[in-house]
Amino acid sequence: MSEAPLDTTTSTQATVVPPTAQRNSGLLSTGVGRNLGLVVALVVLCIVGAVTAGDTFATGPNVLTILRLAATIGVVSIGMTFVITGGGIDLSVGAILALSSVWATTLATQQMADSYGWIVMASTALLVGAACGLVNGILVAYGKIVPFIATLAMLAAARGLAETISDRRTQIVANNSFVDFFGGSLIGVPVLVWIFLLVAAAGWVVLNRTTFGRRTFAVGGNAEAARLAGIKVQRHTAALYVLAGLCCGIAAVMLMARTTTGSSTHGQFYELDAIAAVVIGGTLLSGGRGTIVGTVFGVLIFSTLNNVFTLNNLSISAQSVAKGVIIVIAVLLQQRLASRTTSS
Amino acid sequence: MSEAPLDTTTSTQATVVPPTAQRNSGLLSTGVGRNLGLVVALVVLCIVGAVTAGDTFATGPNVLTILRLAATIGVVSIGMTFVITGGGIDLSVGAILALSSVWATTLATQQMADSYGWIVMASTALLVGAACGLVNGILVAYGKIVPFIATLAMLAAARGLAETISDRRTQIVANNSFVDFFGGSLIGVPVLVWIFLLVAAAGWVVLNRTTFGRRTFAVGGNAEAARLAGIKVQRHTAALYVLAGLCCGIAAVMLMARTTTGSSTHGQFYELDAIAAVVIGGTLLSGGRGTIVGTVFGVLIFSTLNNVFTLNNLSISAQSVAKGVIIVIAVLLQQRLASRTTSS
Amino acid sequence: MSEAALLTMTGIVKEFPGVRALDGVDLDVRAGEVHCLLGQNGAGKSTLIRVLTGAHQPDAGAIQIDGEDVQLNSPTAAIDRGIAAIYQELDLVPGLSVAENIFLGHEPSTFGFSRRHEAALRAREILEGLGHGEIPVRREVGSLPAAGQQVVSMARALSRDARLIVMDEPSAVLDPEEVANLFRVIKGLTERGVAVVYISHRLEEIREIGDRVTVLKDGATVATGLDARETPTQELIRLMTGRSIEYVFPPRAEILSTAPVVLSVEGLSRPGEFAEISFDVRAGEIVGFAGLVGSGRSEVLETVYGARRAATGSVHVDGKRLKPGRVQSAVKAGVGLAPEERKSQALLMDEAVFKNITVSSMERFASVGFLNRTAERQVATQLAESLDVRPPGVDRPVRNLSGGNQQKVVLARWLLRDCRVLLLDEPTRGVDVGARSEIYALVRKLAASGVAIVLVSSEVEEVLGLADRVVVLREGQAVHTGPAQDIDEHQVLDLVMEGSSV
Amino acid sequence: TSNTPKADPSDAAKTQAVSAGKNDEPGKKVKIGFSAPAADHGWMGAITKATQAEAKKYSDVELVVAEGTNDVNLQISQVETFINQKVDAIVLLPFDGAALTAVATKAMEAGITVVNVDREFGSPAAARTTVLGDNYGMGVSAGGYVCSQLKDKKDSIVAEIAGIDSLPLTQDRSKGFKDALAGCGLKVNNRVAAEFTVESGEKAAANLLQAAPKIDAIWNHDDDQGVGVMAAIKNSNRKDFFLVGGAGSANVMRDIKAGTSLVKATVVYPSTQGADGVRLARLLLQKKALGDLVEVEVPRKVQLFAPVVTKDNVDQYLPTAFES
Ligand SMILES: Nc1ncnc2c1ncn2[C@@H]1O[C@H](COP(=O)(O)OP(=O)(O)OP(=O)(O)O)[C@@H](O)[C@H]1O
Ligand SMILES: Nc1ncnc2c1ncn2[C@@H]1O[C@H](COP(=O)(O)OP(=O)(O)OP(=O)(O)O)[C@@H](O)[C@H]1O
Ligand SMILES: [Mg+2]
Ligand SMILES: [Mg+2]
Repeated sequence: MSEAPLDTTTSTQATVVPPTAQRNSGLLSTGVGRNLGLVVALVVLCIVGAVTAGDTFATGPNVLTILRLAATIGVVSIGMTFVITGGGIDLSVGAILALSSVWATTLATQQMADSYGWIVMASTALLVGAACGLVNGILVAYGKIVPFIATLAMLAAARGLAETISDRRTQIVANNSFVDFFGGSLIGVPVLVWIFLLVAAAGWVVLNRTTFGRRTFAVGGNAEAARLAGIKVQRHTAALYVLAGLCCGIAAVMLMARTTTGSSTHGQFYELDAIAAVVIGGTLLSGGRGTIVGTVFGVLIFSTLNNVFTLNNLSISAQSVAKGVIIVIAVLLQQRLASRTTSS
Repeated sequence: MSEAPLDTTTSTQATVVPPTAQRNSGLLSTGVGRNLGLVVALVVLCIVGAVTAGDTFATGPNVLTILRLAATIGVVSIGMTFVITGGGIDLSVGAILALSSVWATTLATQQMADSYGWIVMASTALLVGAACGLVNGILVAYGKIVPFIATLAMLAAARGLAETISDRRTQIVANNSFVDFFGGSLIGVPVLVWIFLLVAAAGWVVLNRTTFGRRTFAVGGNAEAARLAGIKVQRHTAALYVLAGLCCGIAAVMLMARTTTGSSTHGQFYELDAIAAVVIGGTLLSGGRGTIVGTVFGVLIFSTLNNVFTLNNLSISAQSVAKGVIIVIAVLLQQRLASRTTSS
Repeated sequence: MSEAALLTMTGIVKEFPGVRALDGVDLDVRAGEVHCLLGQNGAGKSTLIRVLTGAHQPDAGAIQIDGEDVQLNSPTAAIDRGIAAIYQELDLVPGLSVAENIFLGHEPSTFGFSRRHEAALRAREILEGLGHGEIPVRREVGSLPAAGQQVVSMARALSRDARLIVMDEPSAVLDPEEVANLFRVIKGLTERGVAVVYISHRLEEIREIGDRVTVLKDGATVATGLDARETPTQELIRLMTGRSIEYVFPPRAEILSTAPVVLSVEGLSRPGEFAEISFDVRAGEIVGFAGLVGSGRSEVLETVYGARRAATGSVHVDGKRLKPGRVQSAVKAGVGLAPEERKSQALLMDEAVFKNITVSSMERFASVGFLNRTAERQVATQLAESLDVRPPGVDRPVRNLSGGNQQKVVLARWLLRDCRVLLLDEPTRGVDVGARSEIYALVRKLAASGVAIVLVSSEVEEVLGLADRVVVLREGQAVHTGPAQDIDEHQVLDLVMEGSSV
Repeated sequence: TSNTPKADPSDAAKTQAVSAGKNDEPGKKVKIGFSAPAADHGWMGAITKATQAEAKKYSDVELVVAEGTNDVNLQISQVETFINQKVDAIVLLPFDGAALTAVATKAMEAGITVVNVDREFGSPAAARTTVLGDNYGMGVSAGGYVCSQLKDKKDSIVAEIAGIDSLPLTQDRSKGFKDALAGCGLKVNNRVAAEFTVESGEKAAANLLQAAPKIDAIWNHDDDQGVGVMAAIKNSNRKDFFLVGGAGSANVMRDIKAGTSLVKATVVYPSTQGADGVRLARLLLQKKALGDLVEVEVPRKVQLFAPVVTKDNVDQYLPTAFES
């Protein structure tokens, strides 16, 4: 199977490696090869949007709408990228998000927020998220429970806890400064979008430019080798889940600002959406290979898709059928292009 | 991690393989080691049930209820076991089930059923299921789309189609002979349970006693090696998804009998439930190792859990918290016991 | 031996992204002969084999069997033509039993139901034929040690009554005893008229078993039909490498008894693997471990390193005790391990070469956690060149390197991390003669710079040639410890074999 | 929300056309956006279908329907998209009223008429008018009926099969039920929750019937999941209790009429709220008043009534009930 891309190649150089070849394999490893496919997919989608609903689609506000939609799930997906690249998976992101949002909007928290400012709510959300992530991490890394099961358990537990705490009532964010700050804009771009960009940028740097990121690839690619190479595999794995949890906390803050509420129903199916975005982006579910850029594209593709659908007033059932078909086409497209770029 | 077996070997002659090492790992390979843990988990669960709600829990009818509820998801999980052992995953099981149930209960089908008997409805369901599975298989094996994405697309598409066909109405099964047959009992045991037992038994035989089954391990464990051994990896992979689809078709028939309806809302979350049961059972998500017995236990554990909760009149929120905790405990228990049995 | 060519390959070309692995290779094999394939790491041997077995499709060239042109467009096609192979990288399914692995793809079955009993019986026969009746046919292959797995893939190749069997460095994992065993089997095959294509970097093996030799260089045939016994070694080496190499071990430096003991191991034991192992290594000293496969050498190293937890005993580095079962504390103390199985234990297959080299010394290239990739590349490139990793260029994924070159990458990783103690397990496995002598020189140089080195090798010659002191293991017991000069190959072999049941 | 799956729009039309009068005559063209939660259960599907059908009846109405979703984040962006699209009005059945208040307000500020359906916003400024079901009232009605049947048996066992438990509206219904029962000294002895789907109904009921060996009355929140509940009851051949439905699907009403089944009553909760929403939006945009009201403006809030249907009054409701 893995050969398909290889066999399509025709180079004329002798054994000595031509520089182009090097760049190619470099390209592929940095995932740009795959991303080209994604760019095309996204562009095609935009063209469709512009053609079918140009007057609205191409407008600035609409673009911002798409970005705002992408922001929350985007932040979650960045965290997910780390976990998956590290050879794991996190099904509990949506639930953790819900729990964080609920915890950060309880009466107690909001009263503190009144005296000490919204930072209290924000940090509560981040803390709760990170804490849940830590539990995940400990269960997986030290308890040696399959990530799928450990985080599935966390999913159930976190949602249940969120419902208990909120008594299944939607909790309104009273603190206006919070809503004003996160709901507002900077130089015409919503704060939510800024946060997404920041998290994505940070994620990219960490994954591609730091020892932590490098270790993540090692742990995900070959845990035993990483261990024998002197990497603290268990601690690192745990750290990855904490990171994911933290991202959920951030996403919770964003969703609280967007909806002015905390609720145990927030973030439903985010696990599937996030994983889908990550995998479509070109990160290997089996670990060892991950790309933040790809993930960002994956998220954008999905939210653009939703926007185009709404604009075109498709019948709802037709929408999900179309969605399925489009996903397949996008991936096929991306693969073909990816394999193209790998051959000089 | 992979050392567990190592630590136990005692070699007494200069041969490449220490004789004593075999018995243990033999145990492990047949999965009995793991299953022991599952048995214990299930037993503990039953004890809890008997203690907290003995009068009702221990009764025959209640046991049958548990089994009836386990039957449908159980059949789906058997199919899932094959796909996962073969190195894939199928997120579309629930949607396929829904589509099959809807297709098999359309006016057209039911009219044919009136003239030719319920076999028409049953076979329609199976056919639709297998067909969807075939599409999955082709996308994954020949389209080389990551299983997660391909089946996610199918999930969206199949549900959408089901909604379109049923126009989102709950389609009542008019054909009484159908309901009577599948809703009935044989020697005191519901037909649904019989079907589950049959599918499970067949699944066990196929996976452990036929070349198809053993090759499934090869395809999932080391696709390249399988290819070099002359196995048609692609065709085999496709076949696995067809099998899973078929199981969904069977499950659809069972659900139609249980609820006397076909509906696009059937089988929600079955993908997660099934995967959870399979993985808890001890099948490796990464493929190459799978156990039907384990899966059956996994299914039973979950449905018993549900039953015990309801008997104790637990609130849904409390249930999900408890569920999370219990899953973790069960898995830890099972691991400890597994490693126990492997060390002489 | 018939003169008629059973197999003829002409002008085979195979390209990978940016690499022309095969650039017009010619090969002709006669029935009943052992045809040896020689070439440096990366010369294209394995690739040629994979073309022959239908695993790769050639971009150009013709293949003839019994004089008729054939298209081997899938493994099945090759199998049907009676071609079987033992691949360089183990190609087994860990989750399946020994018997199932042996008959994978042609299981004895009726109506799709596998006849497991028959499979077990036939598997045992084959294994006994290989002199390894002790391998339990029902045991999961994943739980077998490297050597055991090697035997299984041999058995698999034999399980199809093939006319041509290809063996890609089968002896790399094997010790002298096993190799002798293998040769017995090969002789049996050739007597039955089966042709064998044999790949190895150990010339002495070629001399013993081979009939004719074909030499590859940079993906092209540079010589073919050479007589395996007569052709002088220097000639072969020159053909392979294009230069002549003094295939001798570098001279030992005198170790002063005053040199400080860096690594000291006392009464180390792991039930079932080894017992009461004690030895000291002084700065600048090389201690070699000889022993049969399964004698527990790797376990000793891995335990010293903390990858396995010692049941009893202690390990001290520079007088400080290492926490048992803690790789971290060993690494902190400056211990490095180049493990035995590069693919599963050492390499990040999909990562670039330079990342694989620097993974254990990242801190050196990092400031507050940020990596300086240019510096990384530079250093890695230098090392790769000094070890002659080919093709050059440290950006390609390790997966795409040839077996021997992968081994060099593993070595480079630990050369980069300047250790106090270096544990080398089979450091030259699958490495060609040229690189071999470079590695020997390097190891010596390291020692000279004051590093304490422990060397495990299945090649007694290597242990004796390189080490200052030798420890001989048998069934996990140290049966001899002493200066390398005071003992010769035969004595070691006697010690090693003694009481071993075969 | 409520139970009425698959309302047949033509029926809905019949009932309301009466009051519509000349309001139905075509006026200026209006573009209305509609967004609702995912149709993961019968009633939601019905709401959307009824809404679309209603819109079709008016040549001057163009309805834009967004994909149903339970992700408030997505639903918010759908409303934003409507704003970008410059629709004239938005009929919004929010997954969570509070969560969509902000964006709805934004729409109002953008000069778009927002009609809030079934799940109420947090602020009156977020919608011009609101069409509400009465979930608490539903519970009260159901509880009241149970009381009337069991008033003399104080020790009787009452069970409840709720809908999706994480939804506030389910809480409201259960609260109403509980309060009403308390009025006659009864309480909910066993409570299970399903997910408004037939399958979940069967599962919940099957377990419930095991949990409670003796039951006198069951209230099932939703007639769509009720189909599953009945299947489970049939399977257990229990007859020791009577069942109160919630929806008023035609076949349930027929059963009530025939008096053969265990279902003795059901509580109506119309699935035509969305359709009403479209009508109101149109009237508002075309500056028309609600017929039969002296008032010249469309009212701020319309709350629908949740009557109990029994053998005695079933004939009055059967014609407008929906087929399931
Ligand atoms: N899948 C691949 N993709 C790209 N290049 C490859 C691939 N496989 C092999 N190569 C390249 O082809 C050349 C020949 O590799 P091959 O494995 O045949 O060498 P070899 O003769 O077997 O060396 P060794 O003795 O070390 O096994 C090497 O340069 C290697 O890098
Ligand atoms: N994965 C394993 N499972 C079971 N037993 C093992 C495993 N690996 C090694 N052993 C056993 O541990 C002992 C030592 O194994 P190993 O072959 O590594 O020794 P060695 O001397 O290093 O041989 P080699 O020359 O292959 O390195 C042997 O008894 C072997 O059978
Ligand atoms: Mg090779
Ligand atoms: Mg070893």
